[in-house]
Amino acid sequence: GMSTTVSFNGKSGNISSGGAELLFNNKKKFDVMLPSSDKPWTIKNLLKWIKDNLLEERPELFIQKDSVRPGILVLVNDADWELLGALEYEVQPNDRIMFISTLHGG
Amino acid sequence: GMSTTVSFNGKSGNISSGGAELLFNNKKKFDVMLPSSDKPWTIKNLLKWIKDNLLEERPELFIQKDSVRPGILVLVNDADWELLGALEYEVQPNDRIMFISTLHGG
Amino acid sequence: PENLCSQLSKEDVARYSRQLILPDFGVGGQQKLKKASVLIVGAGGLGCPAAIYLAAAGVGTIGVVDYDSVELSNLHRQILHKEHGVGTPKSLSIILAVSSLNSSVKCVSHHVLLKSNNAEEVISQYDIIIDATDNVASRYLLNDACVLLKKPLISGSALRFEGQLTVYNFDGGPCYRCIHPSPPPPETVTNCSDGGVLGVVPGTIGCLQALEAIKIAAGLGSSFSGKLLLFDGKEGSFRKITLRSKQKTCSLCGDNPVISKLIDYEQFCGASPTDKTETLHL
Amino acid sequence: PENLCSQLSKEDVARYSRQLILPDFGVGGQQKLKKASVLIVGAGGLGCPAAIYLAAAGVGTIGVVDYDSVELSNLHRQILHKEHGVGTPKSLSIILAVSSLNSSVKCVSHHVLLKSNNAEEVISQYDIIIDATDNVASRYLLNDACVLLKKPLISGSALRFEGQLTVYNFDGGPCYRCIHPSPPPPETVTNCSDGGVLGVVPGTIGCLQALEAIKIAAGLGSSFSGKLLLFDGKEGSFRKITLRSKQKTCSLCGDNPVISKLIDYEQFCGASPTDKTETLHL
Ligand SMILES: [Zn+2]
Ligand SMILES: [Zn+2]
Repeated sequence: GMSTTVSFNGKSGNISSGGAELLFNNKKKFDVMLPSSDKPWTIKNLLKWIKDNLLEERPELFIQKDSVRPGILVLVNDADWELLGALEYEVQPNDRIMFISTLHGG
Repeated sequence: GMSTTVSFNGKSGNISSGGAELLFNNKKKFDVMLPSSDKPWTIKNLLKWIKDNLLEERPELFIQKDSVRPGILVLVNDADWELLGALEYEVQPNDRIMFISTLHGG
Repeated sequence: PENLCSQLSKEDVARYSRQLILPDFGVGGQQKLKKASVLIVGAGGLGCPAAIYLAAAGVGTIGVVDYDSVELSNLHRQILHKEHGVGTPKSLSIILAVSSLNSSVKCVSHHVLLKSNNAEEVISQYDIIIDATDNVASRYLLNDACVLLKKPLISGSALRFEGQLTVYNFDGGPCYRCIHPSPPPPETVTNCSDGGVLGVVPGTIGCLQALEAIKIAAGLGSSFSGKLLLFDGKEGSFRKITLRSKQKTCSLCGDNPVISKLIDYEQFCGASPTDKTETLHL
Repeated sequence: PENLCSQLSKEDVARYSRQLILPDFGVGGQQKLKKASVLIVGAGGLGCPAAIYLAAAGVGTIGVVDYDSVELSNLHRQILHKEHGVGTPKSLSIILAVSSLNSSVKCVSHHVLLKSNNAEEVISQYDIIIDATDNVASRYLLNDACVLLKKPLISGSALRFEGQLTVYNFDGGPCYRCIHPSPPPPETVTNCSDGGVLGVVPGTIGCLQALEAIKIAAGLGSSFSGKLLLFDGKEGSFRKITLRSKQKTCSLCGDNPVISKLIDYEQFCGASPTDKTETLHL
């Protein structure tokens, strides 16, 4: 699969990975309970949390310079995260976050 | 198109027709405000209301014996109405009702 | 298990290498395809793409049923036929195209009009049935035969810019009669000759029928048992609907079936399976 | 307008009759198709279905670019090639298949490796470009050339059980660089040779590319400008994503573009467009 999803229900949520799922120990979907925090859960902070808690190995294939690496699209509820502020977007309850690997084969 | 939709927001809603839209004066989608009523808005009552208010001509191509004619599928929020009680289902605010004509060509 | 590779030839390994390295498919999936037999009923806009992708993938035996011959007006959507083949039987035309892509597939042309008196004999020879027909009577006939013979039925249809796909009688799911106990009034049925169709719409649905057949044959299950895909090509939209489950009251697959053999489908539907073409004058 | 029928021959009317009666298409749509030219870059798993459905529909001129020759391992997904054609140039192989379905379509085979020094010459001859390539360098090359030459680009891709589709540089929507300013690290890119692909997955996406090309050519617009279709064949799921709009900061199509001519895409991507096949040993 080419997508990993985190979707949030209340304080918990889920992540799904796409192509990216190879980095996530082959899991396509995560139901995640984010720890409560003083700082808002921006996607920037979420990426850090994912790196520390979900990525199995070679995190540089997913994260580069505090953002996702080129070739991965981040979707918030089926919309490109750039429409919502990208790294600065604050994750809301019930949001579904997907990471999509762009495909190039044909 | 093969679908007509009624979706309901609050007391209003919309209908979409599929294939059926030829019966609806070629409109694919209706945003509808149902009149307030003592009786609940079951799909059975809704069909009657549609027949009286939306159908242009030859209603028998849409409604037969108080139900939809064979070959039309009724969907409530992307689920077959049979899963929800069919004619007896009470339409809820924000419901999206679709009428789908089954296709047979190939 | 013992030497899973044994049944694939060296040429198979070269030809299907991109499938053999597929996770969840692999050598085991390829071997299952090679053993499988799929019957495509209808050599038209749905049957063409279905046949060629099944053959490409390496389904061992492919049967094609059609009683019509190729007409010029078919060629905008029936992509396996050829201009110089106008007038030849469609089932033969498909077999020729399929064989030139993959001669290792066993292809069988059934140049017959499938009816109550011959359907079971043909269908019983295959594992999986693809409904690529264009009329209501044939759809009930295939459904009833598949339920009686316990075969999964992958049903596709298309008209104008729209297509539909579902899988009947598979994995405990409903049959066509569970969803449609009564046939539509004949005057409400539009075929592609009368309503028109953009060729690539049945093209897309036929591909998806092949995909479901491959998944079922390879043991991966189907995504469309009890589900209906609605494709609107003009909108570029795909909607997946949840259908009712298998109905206990179904006259065919229910708890007390009243249909135990094939019936007269022309009479039942008030219309025949022939889809006669009128010449268009502009 | 004056005698809209004039440009369609009697044979055209017979052949395309099912499209001529289509609402929102009709004679006008057919005439626009006949005048249109579409370039398909890549004669592989995406290019084959795209080419045959464009030809079937009556697109006047179809160009096919590919520098490879047919290999046996292509035939599980590249359905226009033939077993006896292994070793022949793919672009030629497609042209032959297309012509046998519809000899009235003008077909042009471009047996070249598209690069910075020849891309504009080829692309400038066509109205609509289909990206049916299989590597990152070619995708940036096509995108840049299409923006510089103001052509819509219908981009498809597939890997394993999944496919993606979008339309760039059309109707005020974004280009590939708006979405992907930087290329992916080469070690993160998987091609079909290494990752495998089920043939009918690019088959489905190639059909949808043809559909969008037909809609654009016929003046019906596209459903995938600024939208991305995610197709998961194993799940049978289709998801349509809203992409960011055209970016003012885009280095190519933005307000202050810094790219005004084609660059060295192998260097830019750190990888070449050649997609070499390794033999699979089991
Ligand atoms: Zn049943
Ligand atoms: Zn741009």
